[in-house]
Amino acid sequence: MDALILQILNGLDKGSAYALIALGLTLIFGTLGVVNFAHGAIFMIGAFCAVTLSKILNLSYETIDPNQTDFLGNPLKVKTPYVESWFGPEIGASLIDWAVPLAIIFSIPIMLAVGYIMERGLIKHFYKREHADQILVTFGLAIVLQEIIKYFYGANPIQTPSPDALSGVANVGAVFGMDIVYPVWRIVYFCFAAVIIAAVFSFLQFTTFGMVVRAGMADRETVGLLGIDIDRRFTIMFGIAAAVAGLAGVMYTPINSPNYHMGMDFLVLSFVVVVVGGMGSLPGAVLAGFMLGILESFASMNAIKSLIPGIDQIIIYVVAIIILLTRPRGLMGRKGVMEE
Amino acid sequence: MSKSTMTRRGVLKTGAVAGAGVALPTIFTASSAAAYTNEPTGGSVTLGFNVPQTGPYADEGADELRAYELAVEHLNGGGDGGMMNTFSSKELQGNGILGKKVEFVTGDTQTKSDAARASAKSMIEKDGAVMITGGSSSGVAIAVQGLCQEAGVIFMAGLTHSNDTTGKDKKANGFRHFFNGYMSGAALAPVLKNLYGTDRNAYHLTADYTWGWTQEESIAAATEALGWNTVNKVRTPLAATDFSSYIAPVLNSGADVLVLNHYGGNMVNSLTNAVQFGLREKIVNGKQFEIVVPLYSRLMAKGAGENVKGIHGSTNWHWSLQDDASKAFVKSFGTKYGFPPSQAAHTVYCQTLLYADACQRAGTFNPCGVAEALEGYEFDGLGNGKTLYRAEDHQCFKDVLVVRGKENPTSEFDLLEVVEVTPAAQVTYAPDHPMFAGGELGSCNPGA
Amino acid sequence: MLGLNKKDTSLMIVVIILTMFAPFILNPFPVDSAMAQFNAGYPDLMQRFVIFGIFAIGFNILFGLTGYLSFGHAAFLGIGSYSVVWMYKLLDYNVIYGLPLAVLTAGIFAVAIGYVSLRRSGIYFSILTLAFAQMSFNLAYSVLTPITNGETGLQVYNNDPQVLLGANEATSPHLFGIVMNNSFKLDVGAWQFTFNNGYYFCALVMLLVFYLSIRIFRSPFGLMLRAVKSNQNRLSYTGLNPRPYTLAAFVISGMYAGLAGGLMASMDPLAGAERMQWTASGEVVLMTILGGTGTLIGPVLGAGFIKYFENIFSKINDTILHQWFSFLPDGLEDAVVFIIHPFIGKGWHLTLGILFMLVVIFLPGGLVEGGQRIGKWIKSRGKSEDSDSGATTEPAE
Amino acid sequence: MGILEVKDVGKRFGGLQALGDVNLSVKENSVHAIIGPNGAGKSTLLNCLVGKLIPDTGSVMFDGQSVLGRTPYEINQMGISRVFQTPEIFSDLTVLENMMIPCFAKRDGAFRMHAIENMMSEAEIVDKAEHMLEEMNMADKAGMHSASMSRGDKRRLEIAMCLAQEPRLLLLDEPTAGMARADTNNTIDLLKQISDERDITIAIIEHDMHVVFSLANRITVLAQGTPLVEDDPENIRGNPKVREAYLGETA
Repeated sequence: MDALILQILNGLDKGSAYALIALGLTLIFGTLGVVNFAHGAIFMIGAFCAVTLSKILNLSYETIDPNQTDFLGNPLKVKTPYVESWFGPEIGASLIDWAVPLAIIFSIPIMLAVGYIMERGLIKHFYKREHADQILVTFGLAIVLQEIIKYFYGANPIQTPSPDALSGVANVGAVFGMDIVYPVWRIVYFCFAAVIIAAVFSFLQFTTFGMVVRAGMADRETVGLLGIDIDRRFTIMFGIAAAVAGLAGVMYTPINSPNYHMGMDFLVLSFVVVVVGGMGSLPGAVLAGFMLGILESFASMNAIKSLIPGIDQIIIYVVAIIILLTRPRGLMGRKGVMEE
Repeated sequence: MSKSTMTRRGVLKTGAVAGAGVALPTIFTASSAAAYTNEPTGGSVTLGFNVPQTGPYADEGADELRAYELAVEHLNGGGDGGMMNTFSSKELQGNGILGKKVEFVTGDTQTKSDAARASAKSMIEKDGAVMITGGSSSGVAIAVQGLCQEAGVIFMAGLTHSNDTTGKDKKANGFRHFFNGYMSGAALAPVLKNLYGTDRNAYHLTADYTWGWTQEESIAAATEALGWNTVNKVRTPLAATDFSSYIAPVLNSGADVLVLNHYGGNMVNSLTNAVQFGLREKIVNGKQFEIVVPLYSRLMAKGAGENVKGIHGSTNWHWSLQDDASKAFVKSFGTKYGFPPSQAAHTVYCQTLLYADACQRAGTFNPCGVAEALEGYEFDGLGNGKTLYRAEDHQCFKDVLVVRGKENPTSEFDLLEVVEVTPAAQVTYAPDHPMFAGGELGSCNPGA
Repeated sequence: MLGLNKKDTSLMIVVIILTMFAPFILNPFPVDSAMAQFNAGYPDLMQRFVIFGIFAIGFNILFGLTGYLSFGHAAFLGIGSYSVVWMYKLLDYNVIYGLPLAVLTAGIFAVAIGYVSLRRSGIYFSILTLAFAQMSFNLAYSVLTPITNGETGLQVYNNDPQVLLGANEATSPHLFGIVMNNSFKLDVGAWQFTFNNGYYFCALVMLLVFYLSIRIFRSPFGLMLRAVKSNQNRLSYTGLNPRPYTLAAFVISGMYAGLAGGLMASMDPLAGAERMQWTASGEVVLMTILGGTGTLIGPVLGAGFIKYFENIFSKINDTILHQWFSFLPDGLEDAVVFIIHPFIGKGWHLTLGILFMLVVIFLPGGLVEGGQRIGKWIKSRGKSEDSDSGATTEPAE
Repeated sequence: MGILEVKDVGKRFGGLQALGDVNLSVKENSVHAIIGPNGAGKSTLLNCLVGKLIPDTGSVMFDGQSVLGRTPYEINQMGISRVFQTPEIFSDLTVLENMMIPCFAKRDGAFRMHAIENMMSEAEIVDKAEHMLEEMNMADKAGMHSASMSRGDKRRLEIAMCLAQEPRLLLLDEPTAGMARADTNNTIDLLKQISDERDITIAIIEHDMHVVFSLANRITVLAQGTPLVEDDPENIRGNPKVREAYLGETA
């Protein structure tokens, strides 16, 4: 029983990342009709926002400590971060400690800008082009983005820890009188994802802006005829989608050390998630994200693995095939979307 | 089966028939002009450095490439000479190899067997490389080793840790300086016994491909010999990034040691996840829970950051070693690039020197001559103490380091500390050891 | 000629000439010159050009004609390779047993995967094919290791049965004694040209399947496939069942992929699981779009383009750059090398990514459109002189 | 017995009764018009006839055989061709290629693997397609890219494609919708000619009374998913129920 609950928690956690990426992907597809293969790269850029902020906070000046030697036998240069000398060692150290949560603030304007520039500079010219062309150009962009990151940060994963206060584990089972410990940061990640998802949905549901966008998603031409500048709103939606993926990336960094190709790792999975959810359906994307996350976790349980060897390698794809064959347009897809 | 002896004759025959029609041909595989593949005829000799330049091991590949460039510089008489000064053999003069200037070509393995073979082939076919070296994973090493055997050039393996490279898949033209899974187990076992006792329950998480399996087999055998009990061996997909669903079952499994048979990104993530789940603080069966990472590298330790502190593993070499050879190498590498070399850089540097020295001693670049010079060769002064290139399987036998993640690193490179240097005798095994059985070295192939 | 119209015949002749003289065309620079780095006329790369050409030609029969975008064709490539290597292991190194089997096995898998996947269209179809291919890859890499030899890749061991192996038979892939690895080199002045058995074998196979693909494009079947892409609704209301047509196209393109995979193993007797990964499937999609979807020659051009960058640009390193620019003053030389450095060697991905974007932005029809534009430009230059003269005479009338 | 017999056909979409107990009999070689206000269920009925929708109740018999449960292409092969409201042609292909497809469908059935022959060397098919184009006065457009034609020409091509299959029943779904007067008249003339010259039954769904009364010799009026009347045109003209249905709708 405990094991099952743990795996559900793991699934929700994996699902959070899938759902957040798929949500952005679906937003872009639903509003702009663009198949964006660079969305994984946006997630990766978000993660590297956190890395960058932590590097900025760690910018140091060097003092020479004659008592210690470095690897060449020269006197060791001891590095002290500037923030520690400006704000005192305690505040400075806690600033560095809290780099990842701070990066949320830092990353939002950056991600919005990245989204805006991408849409205005490139994607805009591809609305009327075939999906194949969109795939090629966004795939090219994804490669370029990740190679740029690799050029500056290298290929090795870069550790970006969570704040000490949020590291460690918590007993989540205490409420039910059970003993289930789970990493604090993973709980934070899931809650964060839930908040973001709720925010996006309420934005679309309850604001005029959101209503226009939803109307535009349903029938772009008619909304355009009403004299509403739908393109501008869609551009903003692209920025929001980028911000959602970026934030997912920022918060993901303590879970797994980010590297330059993490975007590609998530790209294929998030496409599967979007399609299983149904092209163009936001609730579908979220539902499919969590569902696949949980099923993936279950499949990696020893009992199930010993029953069907290798099931954890293919579970996502098996589920995708079964769902697409039983529900032609995924879980919640609309008819006629991306069926040509 | 006696087909290997027939090979060359068949090739010769068809080659000659095919060649007869064209005027002035020099035939690649069967020429009377060249005694072996890519015999250097001018004033220079070309070596092929085939390392991962893209993909997850790109940084390791870049470090290997730095070491290769350094080795070439030293061979050609540039720089401070590095380990050429400490190497027990004094054949190398700093005037290239056999008086020929050393040149090199580079390629990208992409950590894929196909791409690695394509890259190696282009070095052999286009650039006339007489030796191929490099790589950062066992799949690639075995694939390229097979290719070099067919093409008739020497392969000096880079970082490859699978038992198969010099076991089931060993080849007469291939040589490995790096240690392997069995040696990791043999080196770690006594240290683990001292630290954690003989009554332990180990849980293995293993990358689900051949390298992972051979390491799992080796470590499990070595620890079981101590009296440890293996609770479970769980295979994890290569593509996995989040290991939480594999770590969670460890919590209630009754295990008190977790062995992570992972490398690269897999290892960084699985270790990070294991620490996240509080395994380090856990007390099981009244004992402190421990994590072991049998194959360590500094670059991986860097990726995992804080999480490696106090975690034991084994490594081929580490820059903090204080023997003359290691110091000379660190100095010459560090002066040129500004940071200490990784174990991958060390092994490929050694491989290059060993190859050059073997050519020099054999007086030829002919793969058969070089192989003969390397087989059973004993040397010292390359940072691992006294070392033997065993003739039976072309594996180097040398001391293995047991290391631990350092608690208080003084710099970003100072992540591991050497706990013990396990002497070579303790990690030596018989050539027909069951974990290495099934393969055949064959006979050396000079190509032509 | 051979049932082709005039235009197709001349295209076929051009392709024949290009492939037959490829060892010359691809080696335009003398061996010892600095530009020799750009020579592509060595056996392995030439073989790859035609093998991936075959793969892309086949893919184009499905994607270019019917518009069904498969993201899982690499699975058939891998299946083809494994079939051939297994034949080496069981029988002997003659490729004559393996290649037909590769096509057949790939065809069987294509029938099964296609039958299921083609129940859906559009991106749903793409994801179904992707799912099947990724399943094949993941299993081949791990659980199916007894069949595929996993990470290491399937290869021939000395203790394999090889029941047909004769006493004097070659121990590398051959066709009735013609050993694929063998080549002869022709030295002409400073140039060296390599003629490789394997390349010519692949080239002949490619010409055959290229011819076949022209015939398919021009056949009633090809017409139906284009009709599927154009308007599937109209097709059903015209009494035609789209499903068997698309399935046939899927199976044919799967068999092409199997053949390409088989040829890869015929040139190099090793079958790695990475051949089936989604990146490999993506690569053939990129090749086809880059060259020109739905055109006859486009996919082959796209395949050549990508393989050239992968194999040539990844091998350029700083040392070579310094050699090239050594004529510049020292400071300038370093600056030039510094600027070019990110795009070569380990940066070849970056160059490729940028080129993808440039091609798709400026040449929506792919490289073929680039060729057409150049052709038109040359023609219009010729014509503009005529029309200029026409324009000047007009007022006089 | 008519060539097409619709009996008690009903169809629901969720809570909406789109069709309820529709009975219809189309006589061989007649021109039968089905008219009715918007939302009367005309298109739903048509979709039930061609296999796009399966009715919940009732039966549809064509020439004594049930069409229910058959796919569109099977029904087409039985001899029913359909012309769509907006012309459905193969817009990536040339006009001649468009014409050839139904000719192949007629000769070879729903599927035939002829992958090696050159389609242009199939003299029989090419001749028939060219002949058909000539008959429709479109021979000059044979090599044209069909997407670049005018809407009227697209309609003409679509009808020609249907006729090339020599169907026994031609279904037209508002064939003149959105057309200019001149094009409409041309289409009327074309359909008249077809009806006069060929051994064919035509069923037409139409809004435009001008078209209906110019062509039809039998009319069914649908309202709210059920047939109101079925009669000859002159009787329909004066029928108060029909007027009410239409005026009620327009008012």
